[in-house]
Amino acid sequence: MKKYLLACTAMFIGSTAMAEEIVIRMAAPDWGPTRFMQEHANETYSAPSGNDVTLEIDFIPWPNFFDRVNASLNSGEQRYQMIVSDSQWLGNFIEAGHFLRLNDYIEESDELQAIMADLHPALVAGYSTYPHVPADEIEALGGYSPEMNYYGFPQFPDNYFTYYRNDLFCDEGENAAFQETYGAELPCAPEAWETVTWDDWRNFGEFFTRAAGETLAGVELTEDFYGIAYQAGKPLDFSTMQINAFFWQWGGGIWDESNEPNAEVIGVVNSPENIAAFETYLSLLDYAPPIAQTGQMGIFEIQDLYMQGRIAAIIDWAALAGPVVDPSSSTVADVTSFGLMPGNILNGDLDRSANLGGQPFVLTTWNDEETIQEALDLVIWWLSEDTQIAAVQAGGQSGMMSVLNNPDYDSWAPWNAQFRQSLPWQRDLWHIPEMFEMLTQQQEEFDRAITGQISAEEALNAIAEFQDELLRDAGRLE
Amino acid sequence: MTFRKHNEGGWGQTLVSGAIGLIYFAPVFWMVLTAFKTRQDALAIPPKLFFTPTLENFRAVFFDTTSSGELVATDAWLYFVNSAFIAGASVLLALILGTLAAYAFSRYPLRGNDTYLFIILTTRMLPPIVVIIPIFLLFRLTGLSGTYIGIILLYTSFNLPFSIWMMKSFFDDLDREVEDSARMDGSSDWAVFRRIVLPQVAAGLAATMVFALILTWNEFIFALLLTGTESRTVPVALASTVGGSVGVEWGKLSAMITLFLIPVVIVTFVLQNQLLRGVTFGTIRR
Amino acid sequence: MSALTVQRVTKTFGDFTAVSDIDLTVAEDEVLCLLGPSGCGKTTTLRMIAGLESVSQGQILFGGEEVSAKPAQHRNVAMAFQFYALYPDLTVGENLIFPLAAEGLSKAETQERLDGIADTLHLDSVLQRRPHELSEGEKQRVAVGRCIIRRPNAFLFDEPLSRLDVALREDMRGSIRRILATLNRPTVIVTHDQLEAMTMGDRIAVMRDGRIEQVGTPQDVFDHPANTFVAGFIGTPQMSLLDGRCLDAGETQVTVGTDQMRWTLPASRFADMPRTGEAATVGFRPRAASLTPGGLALGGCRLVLSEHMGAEKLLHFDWHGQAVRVLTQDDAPQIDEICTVYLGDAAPHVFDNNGIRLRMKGDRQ
Amino acid sequence: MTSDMHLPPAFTTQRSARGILQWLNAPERRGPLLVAPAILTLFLVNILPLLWSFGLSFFNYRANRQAAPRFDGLDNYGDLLTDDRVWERFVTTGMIVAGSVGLQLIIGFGLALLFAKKFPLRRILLMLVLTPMMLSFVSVGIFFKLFYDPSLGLLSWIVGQFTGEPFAILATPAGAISAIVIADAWMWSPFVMLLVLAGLVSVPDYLYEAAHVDRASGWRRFRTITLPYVKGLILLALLFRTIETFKTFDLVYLITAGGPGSATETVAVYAYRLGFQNFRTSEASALAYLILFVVIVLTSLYLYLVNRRDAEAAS
Repeated sequence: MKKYLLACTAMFIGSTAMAEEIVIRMAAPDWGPTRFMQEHANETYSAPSGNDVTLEIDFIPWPNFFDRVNASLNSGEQRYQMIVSDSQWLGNFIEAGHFLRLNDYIEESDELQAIMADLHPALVAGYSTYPHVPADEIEALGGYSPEMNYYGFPQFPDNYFTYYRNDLFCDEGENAAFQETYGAELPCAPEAWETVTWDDWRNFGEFFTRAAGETLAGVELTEDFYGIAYQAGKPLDFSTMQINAFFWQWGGGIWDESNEPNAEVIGVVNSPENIAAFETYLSLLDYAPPIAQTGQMGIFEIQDLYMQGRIAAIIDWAALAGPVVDPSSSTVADVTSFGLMPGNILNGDLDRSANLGGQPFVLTTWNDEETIQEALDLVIWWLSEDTQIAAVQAGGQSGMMSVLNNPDYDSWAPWNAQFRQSLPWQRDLWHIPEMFEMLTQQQEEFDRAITGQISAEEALNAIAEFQDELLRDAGRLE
Repeated sequence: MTFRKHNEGGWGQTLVSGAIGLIYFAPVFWMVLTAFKTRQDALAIPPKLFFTPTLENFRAVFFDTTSSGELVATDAWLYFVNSAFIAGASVLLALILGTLAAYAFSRYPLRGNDTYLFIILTTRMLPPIVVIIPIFLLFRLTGLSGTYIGIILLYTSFNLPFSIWMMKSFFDDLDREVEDSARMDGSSDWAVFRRIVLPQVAAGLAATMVFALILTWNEFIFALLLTGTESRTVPVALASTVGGSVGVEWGKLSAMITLFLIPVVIVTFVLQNQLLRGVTFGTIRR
Repeated sequence: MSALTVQRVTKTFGDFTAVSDIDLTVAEDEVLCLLGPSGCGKTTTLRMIAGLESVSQGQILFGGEEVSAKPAQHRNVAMAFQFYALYPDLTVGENLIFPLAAEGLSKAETQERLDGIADTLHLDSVLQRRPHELSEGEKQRVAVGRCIIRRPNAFLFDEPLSRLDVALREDMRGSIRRILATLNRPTVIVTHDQLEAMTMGDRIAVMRDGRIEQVGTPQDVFDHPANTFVAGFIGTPQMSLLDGRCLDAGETQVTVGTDQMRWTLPASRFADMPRTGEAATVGFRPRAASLTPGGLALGGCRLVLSEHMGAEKLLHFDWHGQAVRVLTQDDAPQIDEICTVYLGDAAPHVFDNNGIRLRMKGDRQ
Repeated sequence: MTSDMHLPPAFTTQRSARGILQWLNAPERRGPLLVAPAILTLFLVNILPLLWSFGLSFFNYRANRQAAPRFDGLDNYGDLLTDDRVWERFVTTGMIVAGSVGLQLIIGFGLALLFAKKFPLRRILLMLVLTPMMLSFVSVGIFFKLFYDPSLGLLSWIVGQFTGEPFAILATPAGAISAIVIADAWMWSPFVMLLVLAGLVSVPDYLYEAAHVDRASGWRRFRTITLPYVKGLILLALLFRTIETFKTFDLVYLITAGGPGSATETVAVYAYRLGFQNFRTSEASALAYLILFVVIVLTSLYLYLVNRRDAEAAS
């Protein structure tokens, strides 16, 4: 209603009202998807309201992005109208009063409601709701529902899957040798990966780990070659993201923020399922490159090693897939295919749960009504079907189901099929402000286990104890 | 027939120093080499000393290719200009203020001279991370955030402790007799300072300038937080080559490092003869 | 022990020749003074003997053993530097015994030597002090002490007294002379003060522009200066040198003079005869001249300046554009007064057209 | 009337502007006059924020909370001192400081002696040795992390030539700490060399000549002449490198991120995590002032030791 009122008053003042000059300044990480957004906005965006609206993105290096945004917000600088935020940061900045609750605005805008309905539930859960509402409940409510608080929209959704060397996995000699020892076929085509379990993954690791001098697909190796690898690093969240997948796939899980305060930590975080899952995760590191022992094997290290042709298969983010098929940066660009991440047989069928990645973008709370409207028009423009399609074709990703189900979607990037099939399995880390402390401590304990200083159980017990005490202090646990 | 004077070494000395110098320089040499490599060559094992060089990385520093393929200039040249201006201004300011203060601490000691000096030193002892929020608020209240003056004043205050301590140790070492005799010939305090004292501490001035420049030129965290998009410096741009869709854009990073190294190398090379020129021209030592 | 020999030594810095082709020999117990104006190469020569400068050509021998290729630390020479070069962080005592470490003396011997030097140079009271707490005189004595405490192949002194006031210089000259006499080592002292050279040196080598003008005992150099430069340099107050011409060089008489004055001397006195018509210079010491008539007369001397030298007065006359100096006890005439200067019966020195002194019979050989 | 009121000369009414200048120019005011601009800059831009965060350390202020900060007195300090994780980080930092500063002094001094003599190509070679210091921590951190990579790194390739297997220096706590120390020492030894060289160059030649004439051995020349001259500058280098290395952050954050476990987590990284990741701003400030206190104790120890040795030597 308010919007129509505004529109009428504008008419009364008469058309002589000068088109106001509004600058929407957004803090964003400095990489492909945000550079595309700026370019595309400059080229194609013109504000439906007739105002002269420009989107001005302040590109900040990703490793220091949090420090800059955090300092800016906490100092009350009120510099940015919109901010690209990691999904886990939502709780912290919402409770600090920096991010704008959008329910009223969505209430009034059919387009925004349509968008909310079209967004994949997993992304609405991870990127927008706070307090966190799990994806299945959102699916049950169907589209927009005032019972939930909405904050963010997807700027770049992300999830991880398998990159593999199709020249090795489809080599007859290797396949014959593999069948002889493991009695199973090597998955050559991407579809073949839909039935791969972690046991198969271990066999690939064992089979393809070769010392310099041995032959691989008929070629003598000059350097050591390794079978498998996934993220196992101390910095940022480089082990939690993968280990959470194991927890969920083994029926375990992390502290459930959505039914605070009676979700338990002890007995959940260090449950037998979690311990078994974590032990499997650790055992699979034996076939990874030696950097795994240093606890520094992050998403970029396995990407580098893979692109230099030193690993048969790795599990990494869609955001990092581009350079792997680009000959100017990867020595294995034309022999790389993508498959789904292996899963675990849980209660009969293959569970492929994984931890959601990517970033939503949000509005800040200190803008006047007109700026908020202009920002929301920008959101509508960004999440419109043709903009999203252009984004995906430029190497980005979309969270809109209409785009994902577009028949040509899989053809726009070799890994789009895998991204699309992985999306329903996505679940996210906690969003509460205490996330930072829990993550840092958890990463440190995981790192001790990865570097062999302590056992999986000891690590999980230490984590459970710490989180239990922390959440009780924070009043999120009775 | 002849022998070498005690402070002259021949080519033998060059060999020894050369070998050690090259070992020490090797990592930097590798970084500069990487600037001319494609990514595959950069990470190749065994390491590639001989490869087909490419200038692609230097182009990537100054030009981006948009999705439609045409080249659009990046702000890199602006960052270099900012770095030069901010570092230059703050080093000079720190040198002037520092040297004057050091001369006062040495020749006109105040009551509690040492406590002042120690307090000046303590400003360097805190990890910068912790003072970010207060400095941020201070800059916002005074409207300095995102401005050149703000960051220059901040860097000046970072350089002052070293400049003051360094120059004071040189002033203390000087022989007062020469100054007194000049004063007796009737030259004013200012003339004594400018004509007698300063030339004798040229080595100190050079060392202080080199170190202050290096400290300011490479400063990152405050540049990241306090400079706006227009006054941003190169170290912040350097960090943008990390954490994108590929872990580290090794070529572009090395190219920026190489380009960013050149001004400091030139300044140090120019200051070198001040640095290495002894101060012994006949003054009677202690 | 043995003599110190410098054979045909030359030193060039780029295209500048600091020292050209000099020969010197210093006997075992002899003190040789290198005397000359600044920049004449005396210090460079000393540094070459010490091994602080390498030799461009020629050789330096200690007792017949060639050391030109050896740097200072292998020559066992002791040197006192013009700027003392005291080790700032050591006490006076430590400075003095510093060089003894290389002589491998026992503690007792070291202490003994230290006491000896401290006593002779009156340094006992300052042994614990640091160099910057000493007076110029004390610094200078420590520098000398550090030199003569040793038993080296040779002692070298670089302007040892130049920084002292006159009284101190007087006292030090005497005591150094006494000490050196007891040590019988070849000793070379560089100085620009000819009085210092005359008192301290057994022999003096007068140098100019890198060459040795004359080597001889103080008396020789004073009485028979080899050329006009040495004549003008040695002896205070300075000898008057009058440019003239050899008018007649007969068998019995030699007449030398200018258009205002003629000087006839018995030819028999000349060992070397001048040649008629060639230029000649006549020199006489101020003490040899006086205002009381007698002997050759120089008319028309206008008094320019009268200096009080304590017991005597030094009168500066302008004689037809040439300087004439007279040292006298009686009272001085008025400024600008024209007087006649008489040379009495003293025989003047006569120099040929190259400034070389003509030897007289009866000169000491 | 004013003359007998004993007003300080500057404030008597007849004083003209020129008088003020004269008053300012008087020698005893010369000291404060020259020092004022430097102290003013330092105070405004550096000391004021320091005091602010010092005050902060007595509250329970959390940067991401709207709640008004509550005065906690010394609780923050108490918690930190009783938290063994903090002691662990101080020990780690101590090891890194001792290792790195020690190595820097040795390498720096050695390099300085090497370059004190004049020899052909000296200036170019000196430039080569000075370059590591000219790099930013970010670039050194990133490249050394690659150098230390067991599969793609130069170190592992070189070691591999002898041992045949990949060498993962970052796998063990001891290896990780030495990796940090090597990177820091390599980067900052030229700083120590620069200072020592500035001292060596100012030693008058005739002292060395005298020592040669006195046939003093290399060691005695060094102890008697060289060392006293550069002692002041070595202290300065020691002082500054200790202060800077105690704040090691970038190298640890980039090369090991504090790992393996928390083996290389320095107090600066821990303060960053407290302040910036866990939003315990007051605790981070308190920890920073603990660091400040430790560094002050350390540096005053240096100053005391040297002054005592000076006093002893001078007595």
